[in-house]
Amino acid sequence: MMASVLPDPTLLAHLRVAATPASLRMIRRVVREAALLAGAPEPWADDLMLAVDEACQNVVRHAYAGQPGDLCITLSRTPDGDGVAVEILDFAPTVDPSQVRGRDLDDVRPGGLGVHLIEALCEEAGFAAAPEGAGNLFRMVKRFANAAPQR
Amino acid sequence: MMASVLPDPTLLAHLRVAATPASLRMIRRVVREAALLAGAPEPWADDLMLAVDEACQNVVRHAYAGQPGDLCITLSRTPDGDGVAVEILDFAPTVDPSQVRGRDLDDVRPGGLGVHLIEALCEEAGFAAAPEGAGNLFRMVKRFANAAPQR
Amino acid sequence: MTVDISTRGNAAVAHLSGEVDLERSPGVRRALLDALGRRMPLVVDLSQVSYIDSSGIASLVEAYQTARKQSTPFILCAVSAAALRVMQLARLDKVFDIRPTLDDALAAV
Amino acid sequence: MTVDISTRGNAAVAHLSGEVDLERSPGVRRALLDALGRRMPLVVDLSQVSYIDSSGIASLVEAYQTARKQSTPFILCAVSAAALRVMQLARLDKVFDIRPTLDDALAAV
Ligand SMILES: Nc1ncnc2c1ncn2[C@@H]1O[C@H](COP(=O)(O)OP(=O)(O)O)[C@@H](O)[C@H]1O
Ligand SMILES: Nc1ncnc2c1ncn2[C@@H]1O[C@H](COP(=O)(O)OP(=O)(O)O)[C@@H](O)[C@H]1O
Repeated sequence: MMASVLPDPTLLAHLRVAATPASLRMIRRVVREAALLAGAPEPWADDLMLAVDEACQNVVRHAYAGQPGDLCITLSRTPDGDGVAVEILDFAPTVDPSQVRGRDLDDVRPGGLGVHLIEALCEEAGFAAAPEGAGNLFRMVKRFANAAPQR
Repeated sequence: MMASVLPDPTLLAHLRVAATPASLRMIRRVVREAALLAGAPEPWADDLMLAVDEACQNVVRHAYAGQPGDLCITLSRTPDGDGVAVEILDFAPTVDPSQVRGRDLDDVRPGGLGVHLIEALCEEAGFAAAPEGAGNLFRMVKRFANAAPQR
Repeated sequence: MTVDISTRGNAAVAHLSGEVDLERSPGVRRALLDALGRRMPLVVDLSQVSYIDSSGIASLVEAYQTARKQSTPFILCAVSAAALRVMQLARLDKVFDIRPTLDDALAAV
Repeated sequence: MTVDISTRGNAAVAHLSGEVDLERSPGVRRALLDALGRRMPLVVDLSQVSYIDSSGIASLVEAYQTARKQSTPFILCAVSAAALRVMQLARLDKVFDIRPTLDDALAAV
Protein backbone atom coordinates (compact mmCIF):
# COMPACT_ATOMS: atom_id res chain seq x y z
CA MET A 1 0.00 0.00 0.00
CA MET A 2 1.30 3.43 -0.99
CA ALA A 3 0.53 7.03 -0.17
CA SER A 4 -2.19 8.55 -2.32
CA VAL A 5 -0.99 11.38 -4.62
CA LEU A 6 -2.96 14.53 -3.84
CA PRO A 7 -5.11 15.39 -6.86
CA ASP A 8 -5.56 18.93 -8.20
CA PRO A 9 -9.11 19.87 -7.12
CA THR A 10 -9.48 22.41 -9.96
CA LEU A 11 -8.84 19.80 -12.69
CA LEU A 12 -11.86 19.10 -14.86
CA ALA A 13 -10.06 17.02 -17.48
CA HIS A 14 -6.73 16.56 -19.15
CA LEU A 15 -6.76 15.04 -22.64
CA ARG A 16 -3.93 14.05 -24.97
CA VAL A 17 -4.68 13.08 -28.58
CA ALA A 18 -3.03 13.17 -31.98
CA ALA A 19 -3.38 16.60 -33.59
CA THR A 20 -5.61 15.51 -36.48
CA PRO A 21 -9.00 16.60 -37.84
CA ALA A 22 -10.46 13.26 -36.68
CA SER A 23 -9.55 14.02 -33.05
CA LEU A 24 -11.67 17.15 -32.90
CA ARG A 25 -14.92 15.27 -32.25
CA MET A 26 -13.47 13.75 -29.09
CA ILE A 27 -12.02 17.08 -28.03
CA ARG A 28 -15.45 18.68 -28.38
CA ARG A 29 -17.09 15.95 -26.29
CA VAL A 30 -14.53 16.43 -23.51
CA VAL A 31 -14.77 20.23 -23.48
CA ARG A 32 -18.56 20.12 -23.38
CA GLU A 33 -18.67 17.60 -20.53
CA ALA A 34 -15.97 19.49 -18.63
CA ALA A 35 -17.95 22.73 -18.88
CA LEU A 36 -21.09 20.96 -17.64
CA LEU A 37 -19.07 19.40 -14.79
CA ALA A 38 -18.00 22.94 -13.85
CA GLY A 39 -21.66 23.89 -13.62
CA ALA A 40 -22.04 25.70 -16.94
CA PRO A 41 -25.41 25.94 -18.70
CA GLU A 42 -25.57 24.10 -22.05
CA PRO A 43 -25.29 27.15 -24.36
CA TRP A 44 -22.22 28.28 -22.45
CA ALA A 45 -20.72 24.79 -22.77
CA ASP A 46 -21.47 24.83 -26.50
CA ASP A 47 -19.71 28.18 -26.88
CA LEU A 48 -16.62 27.00 -25.03
CA MET A 49 -16.64 23.85 -27.15
CA LEU A 50 -16.59 25.93 -30.34
CA ALA A 51 -13.81 28.20 -29.09
CA VAL A 52 -11.58 25.28 -28.08
CA ASP A 53 -12.29 23.45 -31.35
CA GLU A 54 -11.15 26.56 -33.24
CA ALA A 55 -7.95 26.83 -31.21
CA CYS A 56 -7.22 23.12 -31.65
CA GLN A 57 -7.82 23.14 -35.37
CA ASN A 58 -5.38 26.02 -35.65
CA VAL A 59 -2.80 23.79 -33.98
CA VAL A 60 -3.58 21.01 -36.48
CA ARG A 61 -3.60 23.25 -39.56
CA HIS A 62 -1.06 25.95 -38.76
CA ALA A 63 1.27 24.96 -35.91
CA TYR A 64 1.81 21.36 -37.09
CA ALA A 65 0.85 22.16 -40.71
CA GLY A 66 0.25 18.50 -41.52
CA GLN A 67 3.19 17.11 -39.53
CA PRO A 68 2.26 14.42 -37.01
CA GLY A 69 2.25 15.44 -33.36
CA ASP A 70 0.20 15.37 -30.18
CA LEU A 71 -1.99 17.97 -28.60
CA CYS A 72 -2.74 18.22 -24.87
CA ILE A 73 -5.75 20.03 -23.47
CA THR A 74 -6.15 20.81 -19.79
CA LEU A 75 -9.49 22.13 -18.59
CA SER A 76 -9.72 23.51 -15.04
CA ARG A 77 -12.03 25.53 -12.92
CA THR A 78 -10.66 29.06 -12.56
CA PRO A 79 -9.24 29.66 -9.04
CA ASP A 80 -12.26 31.85 -8.22
CA GLY A 81 -14.66 29.22 -9.57
CA ASP A 82 -16.09 31.83 -11.94
CA GLY A 83 -15.32 30.02 -15.18
CA VAL A 84 -13.19 27.50 -17.01
CA ALA A 85 -9.54 27.85 -18.01
CA VAL A 86 -8.23 25.89 -20.98
CA GLU A 87 -4.60 25.23 -21.84
CA ILE A 88 -3.74 23.83 -25.25
CA LEU A 89 -0.20 22.55 -25.55
CA ASP A 90 1.52 21.36 -28.71
CA PHE A 91 5.00 20.12 -29.60
CA ALA A 92 5.23 21.94 -32.92
CA PRO A 93 7.80 24.56 -33.96
CA THR A 94 7.43 27.84 -32.08
CA VAL A 95 4.70 30.08 -33.48
CA ASP A 96 5.13 33.86 -33.83
CA PRO A 97 2.06 35.23 -31.98
CA SER A 98 2.08 38.40 -34.12
CA GLN A 99 1.21 36.20 -37.12
CA VAL A 100 -1.93 34.91 -35.43
CA ARG A 101 -4.59 37.33 -36.61
CA GLY A 102 -8.09 36.93 -38.03
CA ARG A 103 -9.14 38.65 -41.25
CA ASP A 104 -11.13 41.90 -41.40
CA LEU A 105 -14.71 40.64 -40.88
CA ASP A 106 -16.01 43.06 -43.55
CA ASP A 107 -13.70 41.53 -46.16
CA VAL A 108 -15.86 38.45 -46.77
CA ARG A 109 -13.78 35.49 -47.91
CA PRO A 110 -13.35 31.86 -46.85
CA GLY A 111 -11.21 31.40 -43.72
CA GLY A 112 -9.81 33.77 -41.15
CA LEU A 113 -12.68 33.36 -38.69
CA GLY A 114 -11.19 31.10 -36.01
CA VAL A 115 -9.35 33.80 -34.09
CA HIS A 116 -12.45 36.03 -34.16
CA LEU A 117 -14.62 33.26 -32.77
CA ILE A 118 -12.14 32.52 -29.99
CA GLU A 119 -11.94 36.20 -29.01
CA ALA A 120 -15.69 36.66 -29.20
CA LEU A 121 -16.36 33.61 -27.03
CA CYS A 122 -13.64 33.91 -24.36
CA GLU A 123 -12.70 36.69 -21.96
CA GLU A 124 -9.00 35.79 -22.25
CA ALA A 125 -7.07 34.10 -25.06
CA GLY A 126 -3.40 34.15 -26.00
CA PHE A 127 -0.07 32.39 -26.00
CA ALA A 128 1.80 31.80 -22.75
CA ALA A 129 5.27 30.41 -22.05
CA ALA A 130 5.33 26.71 -22.97
CA PRO A 131 7.09 24.30 -20.62
CA GLU A 132 10.63 23.19 -21.53
CA GLY A 133 10.52 20.59 -24.29
CA ALA A 134 7.08 21.54 -25.58
CA GLY A 135 6.12 23.77 -28.52
CA ASN A 136 3.36 26.30 -27.90
CA LEU A 137 0.93 26.91 -25.08
CA PHE A 138 -2.34 28.66 -25.86
CA ARG A 139 -4.41 29.74 -22.89
CA MET A 140 -8.10 30.62 -22.85
CA VAL A 141 -10.43 31.63 -20.01
CA LYS A 142 -14.19 31.81 -20.29
CA ARG A 143 -16.14 33.18 -17.34
CA PHE A 144 -19.70 32.51 -16.26
CA ALA A 145 -20.56 35.96 -14.91
CA ASN A 146 -20.97 38.33 -17.82
CA ALA A 147 -21.80 37.16 -21.31
CA ALA A 148 -18.73 37.25 -23.56
CA PRO A 149 -18.42 40.54 -25.44
CA GLN A 150 -19.71 40.22 -29.02
CA ARG A 151 -16.78 41.79 -30.88
CA MET B 1 12.06 26.76 -32.98
CA MET B 2 12.55 23.40 -31.28
CA ALA B 3 12.65 19.76 -32.31
CA SER B 4 9.23 18.14 -32.48
CA VAL B 5 8.68 15.34 -29.93
CA LEU B 6 7.87 12.10 -31.77
CA PRO B 7 4.28 11.13 -30.94
CA ASP B 8 3.19 7.54 -30.20
CA PRO B 9 1.33 6.48 -33.38
CA THR B 10 -0.77 3.90 -31.49
CA LEU B 11 -2.22 6.49 -29.07
CA LEU B 12 -5.95 7.05 -29.50
CA ALA B 13 -6.46 9.15 -26.38
CA HIS B 14 -5.14 9.72 -22.91
CA LEU B 15 -7.56 11.19 -20.36
CA ARG B 16 -7.08 12.24 -16.76
CA VAL B 17 -10.07 13.13 -14.61
CA ALA B 18 -11.15 13.06 -10.98
CA ALA B 19 -12.35 9.59 -9.97
CA THR B 20 -15.99 10.55 -9.34
CA PRO B 21 -19.37 9.33 -10.60
CA ALA B 22 -19.79 12.62 -12.48
CA SER B 23 -16.65 11.95 -14.54
CA LEU B 24 -18.01 8.74 -16.05
CA ARG B 25 -20.03 10.53 -18.74
CA MET B 26 -16.89 12.14 -20.12
CA ILE B 27 -14.99 8.88 -19.89
CA ARG B 28 -17.71 7.15 -21.91
CA ARG B 29 -17.62 9.84 -24.60
CA VAL B 30 -13.85 9.50 -24.92
CA VAL B 31 -13.87 5.70 -25.06
CA ARG B 32 -16.60 5.66 -27.68
CA GLU B 33 -14.86 8.21 -29.90
CA ALA B 34 -11.52 6.45 -29.48
CA ALA B 35 -13.03 3.14 -30.58
CA LEU B 36 -14.59 4.81 -33.62
CA LEU B 37 -11.23 6.49 -34.41
CA ALA B 38 -9.68 3.01 -34.33
CA GLY B 39 -12.21 1.94 -36.95
CA ALA B 40 -14.64 0.05 -34.73
CA PRO B 41 -18.31 -0.34 -35.67
CA GLU B 42 -20.75 1.46 -33.34
CA PRO B 43 -21.99 -1.62 -31.39
CA TRP B 44 -18.37 -2.61 -30.73
CA ALA B 45 -17.62 0.93 -29.54
CA ASP B 46 -20.67 0.81 -27.26
CA ASP B 47 -19.50 -2.48 -25.77
CA LEU B 48 -16.02 -1.16 -25.06
CA MET B 49 -17.57 1.96 -23.55
CA LEU B 50 -19.61 -0.18 -21.12
CA ALA B 51 -16.62 -2.33 -20.16
CA VAL B 52 -14.40 0.70 -19.44
CA ASP B 53 -17.19 2.45 -17.53
CA GLU B 54 -17.50 -0.65 -15.32
CA ALA B 55 -13.75 -0.78 -14.68
CA CYS B 56 -13.64 2.95 -13.89
CA GLN B 57 -16.60 2.86 -11.54
CA ASN B 58 -14.87 0.06 -9.66
CA VAL B 59 -11.92 2.42 -9.21
CA VAL B 60 -14.29 5.11 -7.91
CA ARG B 61 -16.28 2.83 -5.60
CA HIS B 62 -13.76 0.24 -4.46
CA ALA B 63 -10.16 1.37 -5.03
CA TYR B 64 -10.69 4.95 -3.83
CA ALA B 65 -13.80 4.05 -1.79
CA GLY B 66 -14.92 7.68 -1.63
CA GLN B 67 -11.46 9.20 -1.15
CA PRO B 68 -10.55 11.90 -3.68
CA GLY B 69 -8.08 10.96 -6.38
CA ASP B 70 -7.45 10.99 -10.10
CA LEU B 71 -7.93 8.34 -12.72
CA CYS B 72 -5.96 8.11 -15.97
CA ILE B 73 -7.18 6.21 -19.01
CA THR B 74 -4.98 5.48 -21.99
CA LEU B 75 -6.59 4.06 -25.10
CA SER B 76 -4.33 2.71 -27.86
CA ARG B 77 -4.54 0.65 -30.98
CA THR B 78 -3.15 -2.84 -30.27
CA PRO B 79 0.27 -3.33 -31.91
CA ASP B 80 -1.33 -5.62 -34.52
CA GLY B 81 -4.10 -3.08 -35.17
CA ASP B 82 -6.66 -5.77 -34.35
CA GLY B 83 -8.32 -4.00 -31.46
CA VAL B 84 -8.08 -1.43 -28.70
CA ALA B 85 -6.03 -1.67 -25.49
CA VAL B 86 -7.13 0.30 -22.44
CA GLU B 87 -5.05 1.08 -19.37
CA ILE B 88 -6.75 2.47 -16.29
CA LEU B 89 -4.38 3.88 -13.71
CA ASP B 90 -5.27 5.07 -10.24
CA PHE B 91 -3.35 6.42 -7.26
CA ALA B 92 -5.35 4.56 -4.62
CA PRO B 93 -4.04 2.02 -2.09
CA THR B 94 -2.94 -1.24 -3.70
CA VAL B 95 -5.81 -3.61 -4.45
CA ASP B 96 -5.58 -7.38 -3.85
CA PRO B 97 -6.56 -8.83 -7.27
CA SER B 98 -7.87 -12.02 -5.64
CA GLN B 99 -10.62 -9.91 -4.01
CA VAL B 100 -11.85 -8.69 -7.41
CA ARG B 101 -14.51 -11.22 -8.29
CA GLY B 102 -18.08 -10.96 -9.58
CA ARG B 103 -20.95 -12.78 -7.91
CA ASP B 104 -22.41 -16.10 -9.09
CA LEU B 105 -24.77 -14.99 -11.88
CA ASP B 106 -27.42 -17.50 -10.74
CA ASP B 107 -27.50 -15.92 -7.28
CA VAL B 108 -29.63 -12.94 -8.32
CA ARG B 109 -28.97 -9.91 -6.13
CA PRO B 110 -28.07 -6.25 -6.65
CA GLY B 111 -24.40 -5.66 -7.56
CA GLY B 112 -21.55 -7.94 -8.46
CA LEU B 113 -22.06 -7.59 -12.23
CA GLY B 114 -19.23 -5.23 -13.24
CA VAL B 115 -16.48 -7.84 -13.39
CA HIS B 116 -18.74 -10.19 -15.40
CA LEU B 117 -19.51 -7.46 -17.93
CA ILE B 118 -15.83 -6.59 -18.31
CA GLU B 119 -14.89 -10.23 -18.86
CA ALA B 120 -17.77 -10.84 -21.25
CA LEU B 121 -16.92 -7.79 -23.34
CA CYS B 122 -13.11 -7.96 -23.48
CA GLU B 123 -10.69 -10.65 -24.57
CA GLU B 124 -8.18 -9.63 -21.89
CA ALA B 125 -8.70 -7.91 -18.54
CA GLY B 126 -6.62 -7.86 -15.39
CA PHE B 127 -4.23 -5.98 -13.15
CA ALA B 128 -0.67 -5.28 -14.31
CA ALA B 129 2.31 -3.74 -12.53
CA ALA B 130 1.59 -0.06 -11.85
CA PRO B 131 4.40 2.44 -12.43
CA GLU B 132 6.34 3.67 -9.39
CA GLY B 133 4.33 6.24 -7.47
CA ALA B 134 0.94 5.13 -8.83
CA GLY B 135 -1.65 2.83 -7.26
CA ASN B 136 -3.19 0.19 -9.53
CA LEU B 137 -3.07 -0.45 -13.24
CA PHE B 138 -5.96 -2.33 -14.83
CA ARG B 139 -5.44 -3.42 -18.43
CA MET B 140 -8.12 -4.46 -20.93
CA VAL B 141 -7.89 -5.51 -24.56
CA LYS B 142 -10.87 -5.82 -26.87
CA ARG B 143 -10.26 -7.21 -30.35
CA PHE B 144 -12.21 -6.65 -33.56
CA ALA B 145 -11.85 -10.12 -35.07
CA ASN B 146 -14.00 -12.56 -33.11
CA ALA B 147 -16.97 -11.54 -31.06
CA ALA B 148 -16.13 -11.53 -27.35
CA PRO B 149 -16.96 -14.83 -25.65
CA GLN B 150 -20.30 -14.64 -23.80
CA ARG B 151 -19.23 -16.09 -20.46
CA MET C 1 -35.70 14.81 -13.83
CA THR C 2 -34.25 11.37 -13.28
CA VAL C 3 -37.41 9.25 -13.21
CA ASP C 4 -40.85 10.31 -14.33
CA ILE C 5 -43.54 8.36 -12.44
CA SER C 6 -47.18 8.40 -13.50
CA THR C 7 -50.29 6.33 -12.74
CA ARG C 8 -52.11 4.26 -15.35
CA GLY C 9 -55.18 2.49 -14.01
CA ASN C 10 -54.12 0.53 -10.93
CA ALA C 11 -50.43 0.56 -11.87
CA ALA C 12 -47.58 3.02 -11.42
CA VAL C 13 -45.43 3.55 -14.52
CA ALA C 14 -41.81 4.66 -14.18
CA HIS C 15 -40.26 6.13 -17.32
CA LEU C 16 -36.47 5.96 -17.23
CA SER C 17 -34.58 7.95 -19.81
CA GLY C 18 -31.11 8.89 -20.98
CA GLU C 19 -28.02 7.47 -19.35
CA VAL C 20 -28.64 5.49 -16.18
CA ASP C 21 -25.12 5.39 -14.78
CA LEU C 22 -23.37 5.45 -11.41
CA GLU C 23 -24.23 9.13 -11.02
CA ARG C 24 -27.94 8.71 -11.70
CA SER C 25 -28.72 5.20 -10.49
CA PRO C 26 -29.08 6.17 -6.79
CA GLY C 27 -31.95 8.48 -7.84
CA VAL C 28 -33.49 5.74 -9.96
CA ARG C 29 -33.22 3.23 -7.10
CA ARG C 30 -34.88 5.66 -4.67
CA ALA C 31 -37.71 6.46 -7.10
CA LEU C 32 -38.45 2.79 -7.81
CA LEU C 33 -38.42 1.80 -4.15
CA ASP C 34 -40.63 4.79 -3.27
CA ALA C 35 -43.11 3.78 -5.97
CA LEU C 36 -43.16 0.20 -4.63
CA GLY C 37 -43.85 1.64 -1.17
CA ARG C 38 -47.31 2.52 -2.50
CA ARG C 39 -47.90 -1.25 -3.01
CA MET C 40 -49.25 -0.72 -6.53
CA PRO C 41 -48.05 -2.83 -9.44
CA LEU C 42 -44.98 -1.14 -10.99
CA VAL C 43 -44.21 -1.03 -14.69
CA VAL C 44 -40.80 0.34 -15.74
CA ASP C 45 -40.65 1.72 -19.27
CA LEU C 46 -37.06 1.43 -20.56
CA SER C 47 -37.70 2.60 -24.13
CA GLN C 48 -35.82 5.89 -23.68
CA VAL C 49 -32.78 4.45 -21.91
CA SER C 50 -29.79 5.16 -24.16
CA TYR C 51 -27.31 3.64 -21.71
CA ILE C 52 -27.42 1.62 -18.52
CA ASP C 53 -24.54 0.21 -16.51
CA SER C 54 -24.33 -2.42 -13.76
CA SER C 55 -25.35 0.14 -11.12
CA GLY C 56 -28.55 0.91 -13.03
CA ILE C 57 -29.21 -2.80 -13.43
CA ALA C 58 -28.61 -3.24 -9.69
CA SER C 59 -31.38 -0.69 -9.01
CA LEU C 60 -33.75 -2.76 -11.13
CA VAL C 61 -32.70 -5.98 -9.37
CA GLU C 62 -33.29 -4.40 -5.98
CA ALA C 63 -36.74 -3.18 -7.03
CA TYR C 64 -37.50 -6.63 -8.46
CA GLN C 65 -36.60 -8.30 -5.16
CA THR C 66 -38.53 -5.76 -3.08
CA ALA C 67 -41.59 -6.29 -5.29
CA ARG C 68 -41.33 -10.07 -4.90
CA LYS C 69 -41.07 -9.85 -1.15
CA GLN C 70 -44.27 -7.80 -0.96
CA SER C 71 -45.98 -9.73 -3.82
CA THR C 72 -46.36 -6.61 -5.98
CA PRO C 73 -46.20 -7.15 -9.77
CA PHE C 74 -42.99 -5.65 -11.24
CA ILE C 75 -42.74 -5.58 -15.03
CA LEU C 76 -40.18 -4.08 -17.42
CA CYS C 77 -41.34 -3.02 -20.86
CA ALA C 78 -40.16 -1.63 -24.19
CA VAL C 79 -36.57 -2.38 -23.20
CA SER C 80 -34.19 -0.39 -25.43
CA ALA C 81 -31.47 -2.26 -27.33
CA ALA C 82 -28.81 -0.75 -25.06
CA ALA C 83 -30.57 -1.94 -21.91
CA LEU C 84 -31.41 -5.38 -23.31
CA ARG C 85 -27.76 -5.92 -24.22
CA VAL C 86 -26.66 -5.42 -20.60
CA MET C 87 -29.48 -7.59 -19.23
CA GLN C 88 -28.52 -10.40 -21.58
CA LEU C 89 -24.84 -10.18 -20.60
CA ALA C 90 -25.92 -10.33 -16.93
CA ARG C 91 -28.37 -13.20 -17.70
CA LEU C 92 -31.20 -11.14 -16.22
CA ASP C 93 -33.32 -11.15 -19.37
CA LYS C 94 -34.69 -14.51 -18.15
CA VAL C 95 -35.16 -13.29 -14.57
CA PHE C 96 -37.15 -10.09 -15.10
CA ASP C 97 -40.72 -10.14 -16.43
CA ILE C 98 -40.17 -8.24 -19.70
CA ARG C 99 -43.03 -7.20 -22.06
CA PRO C 100 -42.62 -5.73 -25.55
CA THR C 101 -44.80 -2.63 -25.02
CA LEU C 102 -46.23 -0.51 -22.23
CA ASP C 103 -49.74 -1.66 -23.17
CA ASP C 104 -48.66 -5.31 -22.93
CA ALA C 105 -47.21 -4.60 -19.50
CA LEU C 106 -50.33 -2.78 -18.30
CA ALA C 107 -52.50 -5.66 -19.54
CA ALA C 108 -50.37 -8.07 -17.51
CA VAL C 109 -50.41 -6.38 -14.09
CA MET D 1 -23.06 10.45 -46.31
CA THR D 2 -21.76 13.96 -45.82
CA VAL D 3 -24.12 15.94 -48.02
CA ASP D 4 -27.38 14.75 -49.49
CA ILE D 5 -28.17 16.64 -52.73
CA SER D 6 -31.58 16.42 -54.37
CA THR D 7 -33.44 18.40 -57.06
CA ARG D 8 -36.62 20.38 -56.38
CA GLY D 9 -38.06 22.01 -59.49
CA ASN D 10 -35.26 24.05 -61.07
CA ALA D 11 -33.15 24.15 -57.90
CA ALA D 12 -30.67 21.83 -56.28
CA VAL D 13 -31.13 21.33 -52.54
CA ALA D 14 -28.18 20.34 -50.33
CA HIS D 15 -29.09 18.91 -46.94
CA LEU D 16 -26.23 19.23 -44.47
CA SER D 17 -26.50 17.26 -41.27
CA GLY D 18 -24.69 16.43 -38.06
CA GLU D 19 -21.35 17.99 -37.20
CA VAL D 20 -19.75 20.00 -40.00
CA ASP D 21 -16.22 20.23 -38.67
CA LEU D 22 -12.65 20.29 -39.99
CA GLU D 23 -12.89 16.59 -40.80
CA ARG D 24 -16.11 16.85 -42.80
CA SER D 25 -16.00 20.37 -44.27
CA PRO D 26 -13.76 19.42 -47.25
CA GLY D 27 -16.49 16.98 -48.36
CA VAL D 28 -19.16 19.64 -47.87
CA ARG D 29 -17.12 22.19 -49.85
CA ARG D 30 -16.64 19.72 -52.71
CA ALA D 31 -20.34 18.79 -52.80
CA LEU D 32 -21.50 22.43 -52.83
CA LEU D 33 -19.04 23.47 -55.56
CA ASP D 34 -19.99 20.39 -57.63
CA ALA D 35 -23.66 21.28 -57.30
CA LEU D 36 -22.94 24.88 -58.39
CA GLY D 37 -21.07 23.45 -61.39
CA ARG D 38 -24.48 22.41 -62.72
CA ARG D 39 -25.41 26.15 -62.79
CA MET D 40 -28.73 25.51 -61.08
CA PRO D 41 -29.89 27.65 -58.14
CA LEU D 42 -28.60 26.06 -54.92
CA VAL D 43 -30.50 25.93 -51.64
CA VAL D 44 -28.64 24.71 -48.58
CA ASP D 45 -30.83 23.28 -45.83
CA LEU D 46 -29.07 23.67 -42.48
CA SER D 47 -31.89 22.44 -40.25
CA GLN D 48 -30.08 19.23 -39.26
CA VAL D 49 -26.70 20.81 -38.56
CA SER D 50 -25.98 20.17 -34.87
CA TYR D 51 -22.56 21.82 -35.04
CA ILE D 52 -20.57 23.89 -37.50
CA ASP D 53 -17.13 25.41 -37.08
CA SER D 54 -15.23 28.08 -39.02
CA SER D 55 -14.11 25.53 -41.61
CA GLY D 56 -17.73 24.61 -42.33
CA ILE D 57 -18.63 28.30 -42.54
CA ALA D 58 -15.68 28.80 -44.92
CA SER D 59 -17.18 26.16 -47.25
CA LEU D 60 -20.44 28.11 -47.29
CA VAL D 61 -18.59 31.39 -47.96
CA GLU D 62 -16.69 29.81 -50.83
CA ALA D 63 -19.91 28.46 -52.36
CA TYR D 64 -21.55 31.86 -51.85
CA GLN D 65 -18.73 33.61 -53.72
CA THR D 66 -18.67 31.03 -56.52
CA ALA D 67 -22.43 31.41 -56.94
CA ARG D 68 -22.13 35.21 -57.11
CA LYS D 69 -19.39 35.04 -59.73
CA GLN D 70 -21.56 32.87 -61.98
CA SER D 71 -24.82 34.69 -61.01
CA THR D 72 -26.44 31.54 -59.63
CA PRO D 73 -28.89 32.03 -56.73
CA PHE D 74 -27.44 30.65 -53.46
CA ILE D 75 -29.80 30.54 -50.49
CA LEU D 76 -29.46 29.12 -46.98
CA CYS D 77 -32.59 27.96 -45.20
CA ALA D 78 -33.89 26.58 -41.93
CA VAL D 79 -30.61 27.48 -40.24
CA SER D 80 -30.29 25.55 -36.97
CA ALA D 81 -29.63 27.49 -33.76
CA ALA D 82 -26.08 26.11 -33.63
CA ALA D 83 -25.31 27.26 -37.17
CA LEU D 84 -26.98 30.66 -36.74
CA ARG D 85 -24.92 31.32 -33.63
CA VAL D 86 -21.65 30.91 -35.56
CA MET D 87 -22.89 33.00 -38.51
CA GLN D 88 -23.86 35.80 -36.16
CA LEU D 89 -20.48 35.74 -34.42
CA ALA D 90 -18.82 35.90 -37.86
CA ARG D 91 -21.24 38.66 -38.98
CA LEU D 92 -22.26 36.52 -41.95
CA ASP D 93 -25.96 36.40 -41.04
CA LYS D 94 -26.28 39.71 -42.92
CA VAL D 95 -24.17 38.52 -45.86
CA PHE D 96 -25.87 35.25 -46.77
CA ASP D 97 -29.40 35.14 -48.17
CA ILE D 98 -31.13 33.23 -45.34
CA ARG D 99 -34.78 32.07 -45.49
CA PRO D 100 -36.79 30.58 -42.62
CA THR D 101 -37.95 27.41 -44.43
CA LEU D 102 -37.06 25.27 -47.41
CA ASP D 103 -40.32 26.27 -49.09
CA ASP D 104 -39.50 29.96 -48.61
CA ALA D 105 -36.09 29.36 -50.17
CA LEU D 106 -37.52 27.43 -53.12
CA ALA D 107 -40.07 30.22 -53.70
CA ALA D 108 -37.20 32.73 -53.81
CA VAL D 109 -34.89 31.10 -56.36
N1 LIG E 1 -1.90 27.81 -33.52
C1 LIG E 1 -1.44 28.57 -34.57
N2 LIG E 1 -0.19 28.39 -35.01
C2 LIG E 1 0.29 29.13 -36.05
N3 LIG E 1 -0.44 30.03 -36.71
C3 LIG E 1 -1.71 30.26 -36.32
C4 LIG E 1 -2.27 29.54 -35.24
N4 LIG E 1 -3.53 29.96 -35.08
C5 LIG E 1 -3.74 30.89 -36.02
N5 LIG E 1 -2.65 31.10 -36.77
C6 LIG E 1 -2.50 32.10 -37.88
O1 LIG E 1 -3.54 33.05 -37.76
C7 LIG E 1 -4.34 33.07 -38.96
C8 LIG E 1 -5.81 33.29 -38.64
O2 LIG E 1 -6.34 32.15 -38.00
P1 LIG E 1 -7.90 31.89 -38.01
O3 LIG E 1 -8.61 33.14 -37.62
O4 LIG E 1 -8.16 30.70 -37.19
O5 LIG E 1 -8.28 31.62 -39.54
P2 LIG E 1 -7.77 30.49 -40.56
O6 LIG E 1 -7.19 29.41 -39.73
O7 LIG E 1 -8.99 30.10 -41.27
O8 LIG E 1 -6.77 31.17 -41.43
C9 LIG E 1 -4.07 31.74 -39.65
O9 LIG E 1 -4.24 31.82 -41.04
C10 LIG E 1 -2.62 31.47 -39.26
O10 LIG E 1 -1.74 32.15 -40.12
N1 LIG F 1 -10.81 -1.60 -8.90
C1 LIG F 1 -11.14 -2.34 -7.82
N2 LIG F 1 -10.52 -2.12 -6.65
C2 LIG F 1 -10.83 -2.84 -5.56
N3 LIG F 1 -11.77 -3.80 -5.54
C3 LIG F 1 -12.43 -4.06 -6.66
C4 LIG F 1 -12.16 -3.35 -7.86
N4 LIG F 1 -12.98 -3.84 -8.81
C5 LIG F 1 -13.73 -4.78 -8.24
N5 LIG F 1 -13.42 -4.95 -6.95
C6 LIG F 1 -14.01 -5.94 -6.02
O1 LIG F 1 -14.67 -6.93 -6.79
C7 LIG F 1 -16.06 -6.99 -6.44
C8 LIG F 1 -16.93 -7.29 -7.65
O2 LIG F 1 -16.93 -6.16 -8.50
P1 LIG F 1 -18.12 -5.96 -9.53
O3 LIG F 1 -18.33 -7.23 -10.28
O4 LIG F 1 -17.80 -4.75 -10.35
O5 LIG F 1 -19.43 -5.73 -8.68
P2 LIG F 1 -19.78 -4.60 -7.59
O6 LIG F 1 -18.82 -3.49 -7.83
O7 LIG F 1 -21.20 -4.26 -7.88
O8 LIG F 1 -19.61 -5.26 -6.27
C9 LIG F 1 -16.37 -5.69 -5.76
O9 LIG F 1 -17.42 -5.79 -4.84
C10 LIG F 1 -15.04 -5.33 -5.09
O10 LIG F 1 -14.94 -6.00 -3.85
